[in-house]
Amino acid sequence: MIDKRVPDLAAAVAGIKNGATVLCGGFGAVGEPIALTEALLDLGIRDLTIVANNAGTGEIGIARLINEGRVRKVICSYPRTTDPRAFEAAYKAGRIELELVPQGTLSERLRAAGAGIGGFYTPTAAGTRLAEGKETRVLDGKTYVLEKPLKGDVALIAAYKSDRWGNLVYRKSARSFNPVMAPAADMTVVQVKMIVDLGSLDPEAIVTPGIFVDRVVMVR
Amino acid sequence: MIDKRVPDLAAAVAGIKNGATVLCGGFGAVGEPIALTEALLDLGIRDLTIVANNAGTGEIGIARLINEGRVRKVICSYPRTTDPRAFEAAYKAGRIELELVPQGTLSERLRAAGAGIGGFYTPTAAGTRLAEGKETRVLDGKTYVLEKPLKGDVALIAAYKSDRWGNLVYRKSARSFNPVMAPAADMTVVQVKMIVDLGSLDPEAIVTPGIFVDRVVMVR
Amino acid sequence: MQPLSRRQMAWRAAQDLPEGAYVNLGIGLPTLCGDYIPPGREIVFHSENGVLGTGPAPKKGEEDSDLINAGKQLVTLVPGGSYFHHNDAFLMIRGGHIDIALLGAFEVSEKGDLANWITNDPTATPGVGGAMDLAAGAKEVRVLVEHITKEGEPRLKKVCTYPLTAPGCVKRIYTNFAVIDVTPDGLVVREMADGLDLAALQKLTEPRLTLANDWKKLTAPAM
Amino acid sequence: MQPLSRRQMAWRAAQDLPEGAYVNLGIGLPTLCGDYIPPGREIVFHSENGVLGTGPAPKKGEEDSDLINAGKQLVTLVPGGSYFHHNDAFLMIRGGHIDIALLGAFEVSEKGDLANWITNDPTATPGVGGAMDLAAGAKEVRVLVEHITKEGEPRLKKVCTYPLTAPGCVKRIYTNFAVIDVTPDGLVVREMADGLDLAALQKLTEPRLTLANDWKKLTAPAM
Repeated sequence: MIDKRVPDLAAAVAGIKNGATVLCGGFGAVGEPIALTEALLDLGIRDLTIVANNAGTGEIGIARLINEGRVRKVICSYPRTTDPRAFEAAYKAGRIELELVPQGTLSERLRAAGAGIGGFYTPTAAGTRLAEGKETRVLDGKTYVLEKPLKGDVALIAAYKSDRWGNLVYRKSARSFNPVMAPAADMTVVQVKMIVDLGSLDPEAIVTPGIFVDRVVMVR
Repeated sequence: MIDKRVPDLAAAVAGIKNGATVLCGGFGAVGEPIALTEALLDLGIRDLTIVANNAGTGEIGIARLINEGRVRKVICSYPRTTDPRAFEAAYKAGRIELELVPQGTLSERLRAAGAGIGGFYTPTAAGTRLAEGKETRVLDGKTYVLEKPLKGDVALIAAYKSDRWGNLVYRKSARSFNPVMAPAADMTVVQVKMIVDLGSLDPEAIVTPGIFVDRVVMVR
Repeated sequence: MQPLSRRQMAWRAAQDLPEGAYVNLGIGLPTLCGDYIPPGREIVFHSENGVLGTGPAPKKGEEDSDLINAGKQLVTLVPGGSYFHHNDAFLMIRGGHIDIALLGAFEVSEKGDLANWITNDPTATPGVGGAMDLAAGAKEVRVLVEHITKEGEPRLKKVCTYPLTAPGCVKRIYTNFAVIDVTPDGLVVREMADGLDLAALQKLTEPRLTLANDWKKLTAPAM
Repeated sequence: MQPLSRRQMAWRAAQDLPEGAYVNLGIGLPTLCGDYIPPGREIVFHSENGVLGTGPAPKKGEEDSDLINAGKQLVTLVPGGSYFHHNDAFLMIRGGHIDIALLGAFEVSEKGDLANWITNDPTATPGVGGAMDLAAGAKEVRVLVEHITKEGEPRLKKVCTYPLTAPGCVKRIYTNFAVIDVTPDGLVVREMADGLDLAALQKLTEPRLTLANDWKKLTAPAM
């Protein structure tokens, strides 16, 4: 029997290593897998690369990892979100590295990693500082920047409901980066508000099929 | 008031021109926009390029267009579907051109057109005859083929339900290429079985948001 | 002189959004435009965090913490709205499906270059968000910006002094003093605030301005 | 000699599909494997037309014309199954999310090159479907093929004579005579049908075969 449910947060994050590239879903604090992210602290791991749209809000989730010195680098589109004090302090002190990626390019690089695409040409950032040092190319008369896939060792995902196969549905704008990251890592771990019986999610409305999910933990 | 509903098939296909590249959704005859495709006949247009997974089944839809000499070229992954007699006859007689594209590459090229991606590197077909004449490139140790976007002048789509904004849901495997093609053309026309009130489709389960749709016609 | 207030600027830009348009409103000042759509006009607002059809702020007691816009403000969903993931949100942007992106700016050049993501302050934390995707991908980019800085420096430049968001993307500029189009022949003034003439406006603007023959007075209701 | 029937070949390949695997069954012979999964073993079948969790053919009267597999046969959906569009179907394939693709073949080379989409007949209409995506993208490719052609020609080749579907992708080959692994040291026979020895099997095979020390008899229940 396929059963991706795990009993607790410790089991959910077991095996994640020092130096891992960790994809964290959500947009700001909405859809952020806060419990999973904070569970990394108990693993004692460090030198993490965090990939997320933002770089932590207040003192929870990614911000807490940063405050506790576990994060070496952040790859994100917008570190200056609501209450970015943890990132700002670490960044200004030179304790953390930042790779700034336009939001759509971040999303597309994650998709490429999940979809087996080796690289793609995007018009975004062409002619700007964020394209410096990157290959550009004129295709059909328009200038594009070559971007590479961005793969995680692990993806931490927040969803609304799951079943034991790991099929996922989300709620409103808490969907955001979560379904994009689920296919883009070697291991995908999900925190959900509710686990339902297999077959009770509408097969027309499943957003992330279980094929992309390795572990599911319920967090109320 | 946004209202993409049109009264009949003639209004749905009005304005499509000779030589147009027409994306036709579906997989075989399932999810194929047969009424819309056949409505092209009454426009009197010809020299069409048809983009679809298959090249027509029996004597309906794309097959009928081929039989009536309206199709100059087919871009597809698998012309030898169930009952491909129309295409086979035209092909063997040299009356129709074929561009054969692996199914996933066809889908990704359509997505690229809809997503503003200028080109992408896929591992599919690397080292095979279908990559001959195409740029290949080793990225991160793996060989990829450069593929370009495939854009339609018009996309003909079959869906299950719509509202006046053109939001679409599909039924089971009739989804297939339809949501991929809807964003990939200058004009997207949809035949649906049912038109429902705005707000009655579940916003979590809309597969094709109306932003990709220009005209909707009900075909029972 | 009667420059527009920030809310009046938003009102003015909102009047130009046509029926049926798919529109992305940038964070800050542009977001206010949603409040001033003429009654009966149906416009669909896109939010890059995966919402099409964002509506006004929720009523007290009806807030849903899972429903925010790109500026991370609580919003609502209008009937016909839908949710999708980030990749589809940016497929819409990059693929040219957004009719109008109405963005804020630090500077705009006479060629329509847009600078709105970073200044030249080396101590500031940089952040780009969806700005470059919107500037490169929307069918039309319009800008909503105060004509001069607090220090009185023009924000309309011959060449942007700040790093670009995208070159040559801006088509129309709404300021508190004027409505200006970016054309192949340079900046053309379509509307000017009461009490301004071209010479006065030119003094507040770096590149050369041309006055449209059919220019109008820039007005907005009191608010 | 006791070669396996086509259904027995499908049975044999099905026994090796592990619990919890995501599996794509190619059109034709591989599709039959779905009928022979050992009871209690949960395997999720992927169909490239946008279905995860395809089940057996529908009962009479319960057919749904909107629910087909890649071979365009009517199927059912198991509890936990889901529908998605072609792009996500091929994201699963190309992105390495399919654990095993079990495909048919015209020829397989000793290096694991696969030829299964076109022969050298210039009068035949070509068709590729999802074969190249599956061969290039699945985590593991296994092949189900009759050992020799009707004319007695071996289908296991030193070098494929037909155009390739993908180079070096096949890991295991199930034939009516044997189960053979493609290894860096060449083809290794894991199982042989009753009445065959390596010399006899070698005569029906172009590249050199090695017999595994722990080789077994290839058997399947009567069906």
